[in-house]
Amino acid sequence: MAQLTNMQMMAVALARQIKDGMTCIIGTGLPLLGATIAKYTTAPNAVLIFESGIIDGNPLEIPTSVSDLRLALGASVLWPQYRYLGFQNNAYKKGKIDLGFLGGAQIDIFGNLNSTSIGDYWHPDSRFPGSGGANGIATNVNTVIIMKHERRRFCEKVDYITSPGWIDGPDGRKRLGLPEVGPQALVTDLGVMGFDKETKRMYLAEYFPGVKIEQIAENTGFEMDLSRAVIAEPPSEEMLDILKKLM
Amino acid sequence: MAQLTNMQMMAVALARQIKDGMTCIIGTGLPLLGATIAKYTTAPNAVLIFESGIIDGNPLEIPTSVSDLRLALGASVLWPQYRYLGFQNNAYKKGKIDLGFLGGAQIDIFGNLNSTSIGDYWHPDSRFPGSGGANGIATNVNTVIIMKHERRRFCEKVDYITSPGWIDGPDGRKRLGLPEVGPQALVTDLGVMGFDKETKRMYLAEYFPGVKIEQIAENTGFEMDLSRAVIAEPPSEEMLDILKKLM
Amino acid sequence: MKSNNKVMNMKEAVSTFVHDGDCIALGGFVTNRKPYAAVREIIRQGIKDLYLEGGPAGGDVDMLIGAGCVKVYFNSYFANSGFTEVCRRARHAIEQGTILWEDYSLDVQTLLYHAAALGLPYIAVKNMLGSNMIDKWGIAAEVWEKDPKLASRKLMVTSNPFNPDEQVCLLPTPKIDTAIIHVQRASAGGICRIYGNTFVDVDIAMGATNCIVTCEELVSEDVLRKEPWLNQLPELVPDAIVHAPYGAHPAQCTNHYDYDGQFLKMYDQASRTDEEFIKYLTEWIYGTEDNDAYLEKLGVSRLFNLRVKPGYGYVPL
Amino acid sequence: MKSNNKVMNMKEAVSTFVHDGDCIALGGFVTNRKPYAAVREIIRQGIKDLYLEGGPAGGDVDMLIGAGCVKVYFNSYFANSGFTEVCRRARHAIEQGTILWEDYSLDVQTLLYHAAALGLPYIAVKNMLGSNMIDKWGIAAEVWEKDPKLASRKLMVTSNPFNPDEQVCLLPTPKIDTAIIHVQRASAGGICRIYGNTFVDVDIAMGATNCIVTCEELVSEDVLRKEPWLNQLPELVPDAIVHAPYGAHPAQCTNHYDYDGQFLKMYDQASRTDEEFIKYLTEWIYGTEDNDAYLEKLGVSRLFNLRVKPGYGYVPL
Repeated sequence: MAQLTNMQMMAVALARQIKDGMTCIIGTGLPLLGATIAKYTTAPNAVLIFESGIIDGNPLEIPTSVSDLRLALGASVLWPQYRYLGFQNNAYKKGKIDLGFLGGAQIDIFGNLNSTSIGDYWHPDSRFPGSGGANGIATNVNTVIIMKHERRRFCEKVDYITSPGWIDGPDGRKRLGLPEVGPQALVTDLGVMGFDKETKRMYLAEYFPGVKIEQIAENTGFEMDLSRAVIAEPPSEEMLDILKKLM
Repeated sequence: MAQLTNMQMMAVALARQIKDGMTCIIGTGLPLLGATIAKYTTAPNAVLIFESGIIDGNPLEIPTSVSDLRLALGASVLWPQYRYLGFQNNAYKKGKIDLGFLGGAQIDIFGNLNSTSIGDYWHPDSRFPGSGGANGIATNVNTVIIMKHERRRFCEKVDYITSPGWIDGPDGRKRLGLPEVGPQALVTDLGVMGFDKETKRMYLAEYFPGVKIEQIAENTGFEMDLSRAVIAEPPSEEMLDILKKLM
Repeated sequence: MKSNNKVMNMKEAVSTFVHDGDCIALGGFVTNRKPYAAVREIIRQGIKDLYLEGGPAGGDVDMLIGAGCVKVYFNSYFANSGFTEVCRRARHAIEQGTILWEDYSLDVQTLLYHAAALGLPYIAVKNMLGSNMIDKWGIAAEVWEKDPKLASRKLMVTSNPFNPDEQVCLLPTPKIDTAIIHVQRASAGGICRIYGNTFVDVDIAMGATNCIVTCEELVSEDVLRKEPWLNQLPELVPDAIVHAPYGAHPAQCTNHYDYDGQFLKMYDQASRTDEEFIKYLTEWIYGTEDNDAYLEKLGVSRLFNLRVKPGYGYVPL
Repeated sequence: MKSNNKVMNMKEAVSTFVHDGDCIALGGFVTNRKPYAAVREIIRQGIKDLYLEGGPAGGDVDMLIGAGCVKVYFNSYFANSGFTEVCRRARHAIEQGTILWEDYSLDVQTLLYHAAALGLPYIAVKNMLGSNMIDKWGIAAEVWEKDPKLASRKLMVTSNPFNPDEQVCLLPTPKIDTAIIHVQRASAGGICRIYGNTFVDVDIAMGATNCIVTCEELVSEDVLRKEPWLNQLPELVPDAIVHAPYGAHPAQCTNHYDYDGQFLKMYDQASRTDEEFIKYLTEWIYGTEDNDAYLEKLGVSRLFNLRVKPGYGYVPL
């Protein structure tokens, strides 16, 4: 097991969030990889949907984007974008989407995400692509977030809220008119974070084999509850094999 | 020419409103017949569009409705209804639709149309299908109206405005927030009415061969300007032949 | 989470997803691809007090109203065009005041169903301004306000906040419990393919809480996944898939059959009086146990004669 | 009235329908069916001060910004995903403040284009509430108010008039002068057929005042009219039809070709610095007179190697 990199462990942890039969919105990058692994191993009946309008694709190769022709293979429909977003807008009323998978450049303790820019919005130090589908996903469905675990990314206050998490606690979303869904987990290259049922604050749930809890605390720019952490279970042989083929 | 019925003359007059190359919205019933005649004779390049979403159909038989499979033959697209209505909503800004053809049960001097009910709306003496696509057409494009010329249908005040004409004069539509298009002509079984450029009031433009002007005045329930009326030109032999085949 | 097999018989689908007092919406257009087999089953089950979104309605709405299933009818049009210019049972019910109704233009109703599918809370349009659909409401304002199945009001005229000189009509998105559509092909899991015009079918299917799909052909998923751009609905949308060949009879169904003009003329007569209509219901609906029995009654040669002629797409003269 | 032949060459189409200061919108998605051939011609013609609606943008928007054609960019996303995670020229322009920009979520931008196609004056959504897209505007409120190419403001948060407890975000519909989309098949008169995902293409085509369509194949109208349910646009919508095989290169095009990964990697390098980017423009855009010359430069074997493998729909590993 020693040869598993943190990035590989991250992909495995991500794949574990997808239970068989779930319907999940998948974003570009690591979510695509995690979802493909899940589909090949523990969740062959997961339905993967994408903001490009590709619904229930069955990729044989890892796609480079959510609009990649590799994703459209064996899809059930190729919706125009507005159809997809309508389905997503109605999802929280109908419970038809289980999870959305999001990335970001910065996160705070309530899971609010920045994927827009670092520094002053009008004179940014670093500019990123912006929301893409992330804001809509974060607005309408429960989410799993994926990020690199670095102190500069885990901030007291993000420079720009692109995708709302729990805002500032249990009443934050309701107050702003948002559907009462939100971040369920955060998967990083060091471990898996949960969000407390009552306070909606992030806590450490699992740390990957070989990672020390202190290392996680050092890489987190705010005070996080570490008391509930357990070591993450290593992946099965089957998952390992698939991982090696894909990564 | 004596054997031409008024209904046939009405279909001919209707077909004449459609110039070659025009794009026209066509409603069920007599408009469908008139448009088919036009397409077979003077306006082979007319583009006929329908609220069902059938665009540029090329019927070989007279369809029974705007959704009839007979209409879809050789169409350029079969749009979902919302696409059609979007195209129609934008038409007045882009000038992409030349005319819409409408029917109704009652009309007033400003071309306001009732196709909803006669008598009190909540306790109607006679109930009709309601707007269908008519209100949207009357809202967004210049129209040609088709009706039987009867005194009870040509009223001082219609019992219910289903499709707005010029409302109450030249400023009526603007005041209510409506696009500044409106009724251009009214074709009946007795003749063709126009709407005055200044006052937007209906006037008699043409009467069919065999019809007397007084007969039209008697069958009109309001005071209409008859001073500009000329006799309608009889149809060509070619149009007559087609008419006999179709009616 | 999804179930991979949504196939039910019509009895089960209707009794599971259509209840007394529900708001339902029907697909198709006047005499084209109307979900008649489901309508007949709703009548057989004696479902009452429906809030009915008819869209461009024909005999489907007329039979439901005539059979006493409907409490509120949201209308934009009702005709078996070319056969019955004003559907007679619906007309009678409105003239006698035995149902509540509300009038819209077809454009607005289409857009309201579309808004439901897009998850929009309300829409702003120019349509209906200057018409009595704005100020003469079929349903009293107090009823709109009190009935939990209805929005707080029919509509509101206001100015565009981005352009205060412009007037707009705001309308709240309807809350549809169950949509019923008839399609040509569906898989057991729920992938749907419609050939020809789709009308408002995809919108009501996606805007409603539940969706019953009846289909001409129940086909393998693989066939449908080979050309996903021809499909309209993924497995995620339908809740029940019912195999109902000729399920749109007496309406048309692209690539399959034309309307049954003889039947529509018979219905025109049958819907003239209460007595004749009860006879019609007894013979053609209560008297047929299910869609199979209905088709047997029509007979093989009648059904075969309705099949469309390739190249035309209908039964030419 | 319509003209029956809308075929133009790219030079003519762009010079007729894209002017300095126009608001334009581009179809496609990131690295899929982007109208690159038209983008290259806009750059060749040195068009300036564009208001650019990028949708889910990639190198198309990046090149236009890098080449100095853009004054205002309406953003929801810009990446050649898998090759360049943040498009470098656009990023540079925002970081240096050489363009104006405004941020939206992809959902909202999609819906705004859709609203334009539906003729709706504005939309009400829940998306973007609770985000800084609501209160941190890229373009100052005074500019929104004064610039006649813009609506009076970016957005407004208010309560749903039919349900005052519910907050909604109102956004005005953009006014797009010209949409540019690349499709697989078009007739000379303007009927268009897109295979695979349609993204926002139909919406921008119908929402814009003018529409340029570039196509892989110019086909006879009869072929397209035989299966009208496969077509998206009638003759009434496009204003110019330009035959541009491989017109989406280096992006993908369903049924035709995969993306050119080698080219996208080269572009990733070329877009890192001003110097390298100028070299890229000089070699690949200014240095090629038109799409034919661009394709000649790529060469036959490279183009043939990009052709999708039937059954997969892409070039498998």
